[in-house]
Amino acid sequence: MNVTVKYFAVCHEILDRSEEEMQLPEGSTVKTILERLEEEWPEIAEFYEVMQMSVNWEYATEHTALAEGDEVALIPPVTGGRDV
Amino acid sequence: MNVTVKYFAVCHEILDRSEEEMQLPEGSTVKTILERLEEEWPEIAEFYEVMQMSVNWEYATEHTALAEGDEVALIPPVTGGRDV
Amino acid sequence: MFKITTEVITGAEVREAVAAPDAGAVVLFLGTVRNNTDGRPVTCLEYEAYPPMAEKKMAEIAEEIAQKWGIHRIAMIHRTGKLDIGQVSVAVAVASPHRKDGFAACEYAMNRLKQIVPIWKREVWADGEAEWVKPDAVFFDTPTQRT
Amino acid sequence: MFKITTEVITGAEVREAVAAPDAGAVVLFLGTVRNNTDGRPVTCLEYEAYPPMAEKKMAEIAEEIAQKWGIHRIAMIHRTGKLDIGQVSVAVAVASPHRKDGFAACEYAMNRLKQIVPIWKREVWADGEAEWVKPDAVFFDTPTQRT
Repeated sequence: MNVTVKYFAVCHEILDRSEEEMQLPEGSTVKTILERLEEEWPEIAEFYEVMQMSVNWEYATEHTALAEGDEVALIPPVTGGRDV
Repeated sequence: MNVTVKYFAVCHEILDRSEEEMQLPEGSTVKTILERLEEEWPEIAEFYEVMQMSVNWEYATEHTALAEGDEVALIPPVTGGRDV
Repeated sequence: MFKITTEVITGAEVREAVAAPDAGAVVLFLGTVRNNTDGRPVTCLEYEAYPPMAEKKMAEIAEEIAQKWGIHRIAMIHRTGKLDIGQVSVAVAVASPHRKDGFAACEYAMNRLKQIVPIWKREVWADGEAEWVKPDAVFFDTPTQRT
Repeated sequence: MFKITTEVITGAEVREAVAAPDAGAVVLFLGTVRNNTDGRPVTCLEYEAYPPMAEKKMAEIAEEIAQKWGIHRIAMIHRTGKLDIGQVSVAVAVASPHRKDGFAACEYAMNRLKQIVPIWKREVWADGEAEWVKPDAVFFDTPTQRT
């Protein structure tokens, strides 16, 4: 199946691209994408614990199953916390 | 001594004037004014308990002493309480 | 800026008065004329103020806020005269480095304004009656229209 | 109105979006770009968003507010791109019959917006460095300027 993966802010910088198409085997989950990214850029793994993922504009976990045409995004920590 | 007395809102309506000059004996207090108004319009006394007075733009009591040129005002309940 | 005015209030005047490069949060409150009070249709409101005392009391509220929160950028304006439905009667703006304090200070300013600033509201009902409003009750009824 | 925009935000757009004849209280929050963060001079900020998800999450926050306070008039807008000192990055307006609920709901909206709406801030320091901000710490440093 084909999914679109989007990268924002620091992820955009680390990976040097804002989005890409990925072809994944049937039965893939968000974790499949994370593992693939880790192969390319091992240090990204250390950011996974503070990062969130979304599937089709909704927060997801690494166990969330993917389907053809899904839009997945890596969501670095949002600007919150820091008070305006 | 001469003082200016101002009437707002419901007091303005009751007394049918927005302000007046009053000539008062030395040693007068805010109470002197209240008593004089009560002579003219006895029913105003029933509003005294919910009304405040000011002397020279500061909240005062009926015991506040007056001096030549003071500006006294009867302050009916302000719009508060009623939430906007 | 602490002001009683007969001019239209937009909110921009108080916001501009508090703008500062080190203040990341601006909380603005606008009180507008509602078309009803407790369900009874209102045609318009009339506000009367004791301007010099009102402005002095507004400045005192700002001083209280400076003491409580260390916030020094606050502006308050209240309109008097006849106001139509939807028009702004009062605007308060607070600029602060952090938003939590800004919200608290702006709400405090409005609460205090309602308590100590000599401004009176007269409701003109759709049925032609009109009355001065007092806390939690109508202070006095009069069917006659003041001029 | 729940919107991510690259246009200048004035606050008027959110205020107009919530105006209603039965809402006597409008609470408006404006977040503006500060000239410093914890004392370190800032030249400008850059905001990036994931617009469709951000707008969806804003609408969810409005739904939470409707549940909690019965308030249905709320608008949120966040700007993206490069913003100069003093410019508005975010505006939230809440109109309600009573001001207490309006203040609570507007503050809640801002807190939730900071928690769940995917928007990122990059601080460009006066010394030429720039960094993406994360909660309570700088997430990642990079001296290079993104284009």
